[in-house]
Amino acid sequence: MARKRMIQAMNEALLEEMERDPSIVLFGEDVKASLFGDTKGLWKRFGADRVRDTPICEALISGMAVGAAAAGRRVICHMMFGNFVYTGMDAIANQAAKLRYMTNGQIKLPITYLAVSGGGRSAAAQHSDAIHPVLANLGGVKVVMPGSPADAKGLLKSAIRDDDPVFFLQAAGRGGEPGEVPEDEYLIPLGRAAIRRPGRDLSLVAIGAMVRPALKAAEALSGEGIEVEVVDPRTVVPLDLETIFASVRRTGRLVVVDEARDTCSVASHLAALVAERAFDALLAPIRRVTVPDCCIPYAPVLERAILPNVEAIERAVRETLAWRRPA
Amino acid sequence: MARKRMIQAMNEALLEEMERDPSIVLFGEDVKASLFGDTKGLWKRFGADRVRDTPICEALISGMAVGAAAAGRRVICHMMFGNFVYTGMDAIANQAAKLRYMTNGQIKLPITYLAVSGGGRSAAAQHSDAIHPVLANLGGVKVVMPGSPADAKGLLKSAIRDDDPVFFLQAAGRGGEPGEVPEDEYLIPLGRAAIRRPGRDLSLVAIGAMVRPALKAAEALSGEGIEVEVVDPRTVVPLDLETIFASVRRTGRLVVVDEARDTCSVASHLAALVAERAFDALLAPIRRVTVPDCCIPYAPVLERAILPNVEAIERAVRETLAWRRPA
Amino acid sequence: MAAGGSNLPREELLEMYRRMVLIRRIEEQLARDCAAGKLPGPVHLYIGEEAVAVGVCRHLSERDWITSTHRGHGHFLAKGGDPARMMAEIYGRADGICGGFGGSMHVADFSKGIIGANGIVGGGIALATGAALAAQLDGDGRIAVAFFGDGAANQGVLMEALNVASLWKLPLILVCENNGFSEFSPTATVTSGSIAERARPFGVPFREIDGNDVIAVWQAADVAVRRAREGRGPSLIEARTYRTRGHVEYEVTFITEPYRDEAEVDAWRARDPIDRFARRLREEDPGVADELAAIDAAVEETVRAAVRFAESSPEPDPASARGHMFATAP
Amino acid sequence: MAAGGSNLPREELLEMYRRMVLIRRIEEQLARDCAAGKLPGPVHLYIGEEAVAVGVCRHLSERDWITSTHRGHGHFLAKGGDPARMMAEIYGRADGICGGFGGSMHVADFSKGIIGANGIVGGGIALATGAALAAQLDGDGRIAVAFFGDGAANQGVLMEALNVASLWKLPLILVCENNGFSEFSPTATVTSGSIAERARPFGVPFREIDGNDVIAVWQAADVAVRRAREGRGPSLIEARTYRTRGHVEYEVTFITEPYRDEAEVDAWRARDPIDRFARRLREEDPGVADELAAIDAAVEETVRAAVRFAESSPEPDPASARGHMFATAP
Ligand SMILES: Cc1ncc(C[n+]2csc(CCOP(=O)(O)OP(=O)(O)O)c2C)c(N)n1
Ligand SMILES: Cc1ncc(C[n+]2csc(CCOP(=O)(O)OP(=O)(O)O)c2C)c(N)n1
Ligand SMILES: [Mg+2]
Ligand SMILES: [Mg+2]
Repeated sequence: MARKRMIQAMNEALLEEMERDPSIVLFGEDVKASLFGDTKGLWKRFGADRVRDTPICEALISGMAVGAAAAGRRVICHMMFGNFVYTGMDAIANQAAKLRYMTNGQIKLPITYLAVSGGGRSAAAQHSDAIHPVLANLGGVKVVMPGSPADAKGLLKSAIRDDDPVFFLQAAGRGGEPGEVPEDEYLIPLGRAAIRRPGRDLSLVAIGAMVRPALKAAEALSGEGIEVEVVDPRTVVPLDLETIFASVRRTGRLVVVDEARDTCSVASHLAALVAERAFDALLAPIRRVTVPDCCIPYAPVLERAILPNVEAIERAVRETLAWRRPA
Repeated sequence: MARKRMIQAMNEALLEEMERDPSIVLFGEDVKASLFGDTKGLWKRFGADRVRDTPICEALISGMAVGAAAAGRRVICHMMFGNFVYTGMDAIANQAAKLRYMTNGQIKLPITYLAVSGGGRSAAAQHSDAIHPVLANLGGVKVVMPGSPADAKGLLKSAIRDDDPVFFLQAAGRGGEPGEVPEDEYLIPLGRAAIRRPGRDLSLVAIGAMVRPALKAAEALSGEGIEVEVVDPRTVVPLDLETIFASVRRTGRLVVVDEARDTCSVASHLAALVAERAFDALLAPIRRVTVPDCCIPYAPVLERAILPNVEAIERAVRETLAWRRPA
Repeated sequence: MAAGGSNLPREELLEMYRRMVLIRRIEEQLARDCAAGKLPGPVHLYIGEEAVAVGVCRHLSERDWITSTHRGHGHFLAKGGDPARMMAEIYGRADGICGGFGGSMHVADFSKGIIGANGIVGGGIALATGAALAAQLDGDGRIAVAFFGDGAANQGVLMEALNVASLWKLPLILVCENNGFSEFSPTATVTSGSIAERARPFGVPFREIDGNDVIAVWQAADVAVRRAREGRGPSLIEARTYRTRGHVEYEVTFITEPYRDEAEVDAWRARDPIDRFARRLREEDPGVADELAAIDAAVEETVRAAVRFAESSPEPDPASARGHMFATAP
Repeated sequence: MAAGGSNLPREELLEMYRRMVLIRRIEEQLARDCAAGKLPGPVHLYIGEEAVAVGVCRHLSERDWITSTHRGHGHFLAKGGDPARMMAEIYGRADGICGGFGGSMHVADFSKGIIGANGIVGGGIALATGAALAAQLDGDGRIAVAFFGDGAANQGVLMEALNVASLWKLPLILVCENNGFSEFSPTATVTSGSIAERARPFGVPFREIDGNDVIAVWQAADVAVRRAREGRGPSLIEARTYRTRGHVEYEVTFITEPYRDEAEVDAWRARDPIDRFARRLREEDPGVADELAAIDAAVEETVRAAVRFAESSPEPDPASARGHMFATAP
């Protein structure tokens, strides 16, 4: 184990995988300079053929990824900010998510789309959307949201080796968060949730960047004798329902934390799944800690008021535990 | 009252509103020829200034709508098929949904985006997506989904007069469905659900094109003494939660029918809302009748196997009613 | 025999003729099938434009890539796709080239380099650019061709592709089939200036050609293909042509006012690419008539066999409807 | 006094000078504020490019529309936006022009025709086209101007806008600020051929000009604005300029390797648009020196006042964070 920052872990994963598989080509805007640091050094190491700076043209590059993958390459396509995925949405929603299905499985589309997603840095509305619910609804793309550097590395390696289009969403502005990362090579499979902290009183499912505040809240609540089980799905497509259902069946209570706008969020979807398939285990209403249905504002004081945080999570947990069926 | 087809009702709404408000400009691809019939005759009536055929360039036209609205026009922008909204997604998600918020409410953006949405006509994956969950998650656009010709007319008129970006989604291929439409002018407000059929045993919330099969299922079930209450939200943003919660509180059971892919669907979101805020009233798990997380296939036999239908609705209702808490 | 002084070998000329006739007859069959209500989904026929697909694809091997459009049967067949399996696909049958999952707008056969028809206007342009990138990395002289319409040329992605393909010298050929219409809008009402010229500011060579002259297409494609194979970068070809049928079969049921003159259609019918080519072949070599007749007859039989194949194919299994979403299932 | 034989009235010249200096000083203040950690979000400074915004916007009234970029302070101020309220916005304060909801990348003032800065590269182009459509329908001679960078010129929406604006003769001016970089990529590595020439195939008049020469900008804009106001349609201007600061303030903290030569930066500093203009004004009329000094002093005071205003403004009320999503609340 070594202490590494999230973005370093991602950089290692990219490096190792490109080393391992010469069919990989990586492109995107300024991947050579590397704004976030994830693609740093790759251009020097692998050359201008395999690592390409593109012009600013998301519609093209998202589609080029599909064409290059259909033609036999393993592709890593950097979309930079989650909001720019909208700019390249056509090829993602209409081509990447559909081409394999429409052609009856004739091809694989091994594409990893990289983007940062979410707010918290006063980057304002056009650089702060959490885009995973939109992607998850497309059906044809997998969506990975790591909650720690170690996961980031193992999941990114799996994403790259996966034969389907995968969105790897790193929490924006949190590339510097440190964590212990194994030294030896390892993979973390897509679709396998992790129980970050066991607990008997309530299941707290926290997605991506929300894992940290969820753990903090769990820690604080533990001081009061409330034992919360923190579940990190790690990938929202596919979703590891077994682990989540099993946790809810143990605790009887569920709070989901998702840095997405509430309407049609992954939090909503998880709540719906549990309200359908673990209903009998439920002792209390399912709460969501999400972003209200508005944009992400610029001023820090406004942004803080909008984004899920430790206090909001604690409050939701407490209220769920305090809930009593009306007489 | 007069019997009219859905598309006729929409055509009347467009005509009446453009007559009433000379600031309205309408544009889109082939709005003069009018593939679906909704914009038929408008070019002749209002001239080439106010009714404009655009080239095929969804990225531009979705953004032009924002610019023209910001500059004082009331805009109707035809996006044709729901899937082409992805092609014009950037301006919808990053501009239309955000410009008012980002500028602290300096402007209104009175835009009505028209599109058909959903499957059922062997138009295959790239012409059959139900796009309302993606739009609903954006936060900044309203989403209208009429379930009948009368609603289509009244809602479209309200959408056009609304001062915010509104997506008006007509169920693809169902423009020919007839219904009684009032003769005199009327508006149906956004955010007001309708109880299409009262019932005491179960609340069946059906969205847009799903209202018809839901009513058929309710009819059939009624023959067996099962009285289902069919609720049509009419608009998914804003959602009339009061009416839905009240229904669930009366019946204790909920099935949601949504022609969307299941993950992060509006069905999921409604289920989540009820599982949070009407939990104590629930006597059974909440079921969703949705599209599995795949594309819409071409062959009719495949498409029928994927889309929600009367039988699937009946089954979900029966199973929900038959549910007993495990001992 | 070297039609139009083209120096093309006889067998090449006859093969071009055969492919054009094959496309024509298959689509005439589809037109009848559609009128008879036998087709579950919409079909956009390529009738009148066959010379473009054939003149270009004759330069391509199965290892080259093409992307196509909603009007994609011609490209599929010209590139060597199987007519019977295409027919079965459009009929929505299990033996369709896409198992009935795709239909007319998505016929594809990757084993033949056919990335496929596309329901998104302009959608194929980015895919072909990506395939050209893969081909360039493979470094074995493969190339990619994007077919797209004049309407699609107004999608910004064309400019994006011209820019990237030029910067990276991608082996990409952009073939614009200018048939005078975007759906029901005449080109001039929605397209400003010259499409071919849009390549100029990017330093991409371009040519505007008579798309109803298969030899002219063959020759323009020859130059562009060589250039691409030799690593000298992309080209754009604008082929002027015309669809003599509607935008989509059965459009008269919903487009109630005519959007073009019958006289215009007739004028283009008089320039029909197959008739013209056959005439030219016969003029240069009257002896060819028998061979053409034999081709015609063989094609008729291919069409009948395709229909039989499609009709005898079962419907897909509804239990398989979730299809092949993912290669790696969770 | 008529700098460069421009026949511009003296007060116009001095006003251009004043606006350029205002932009410069405000942004120098922002650079210091950023270094001091006073700004919550990122800022992209326009320093070195002031002549473009000023030379164009001097032709515009408050009723004309502009759209801008992530590098938008210059456009905001050139079009008459209030420096104090812009400053408060970038500080994230309640009295900011957008109440602290937008920040640097979204400064906008619709009452002054400023549709606003934009965090989406190329995003303003479609908005300006729409505003031009509205202006055309209004029929009162209003026009719309889209400012965008050389990087943004590679977004396909530019071609789409050229096409529609040309077809409809929209009163639109597309002003490309070619500052040599898309973030950290030199223009030549991501931009093929000439940006200005991209207008040619659409029949849209275009000019490439020295964007560091405010008179040259003014003159080119004069022609384009007249054309637009008279209903003769769109134009494209490519102004060659340079950003002498980084792409974004504080980029050195994450871009660890230099992406351009200091010599190149110095060469462009020597062509600084404000220094050059001031020199020219003084050369042509040595008596102007005092006036320039007075303007400098007044601007300094404006900047200080803006900072005071911004600093004394309260933070926004967290209870208001949901903001003005909808005009018609449910
Ligand atoms: C992104 C997108 N926008 C709109 C459509 C609807 N549409 C289908 S075909 C067509 C016209 C295409 O014109 P062109 O590219 O010239 O091809 P043609 O039909 O003439 O062969 C349109 C607008 C579509 N399929 N995709
Ligand atoms: C759609 C989109 N893609 C990428 C970015 C990230 N980005 C911000 S500025 C920039 C470079 C813009 O270059 P240019 O248009 O030349 O403007 P300049 O910064 O040089 O003024 C990029 C790529 C973005 N903001 N929006
Ligand atoms: Mg066409
Ligand atoms: Mg630049």
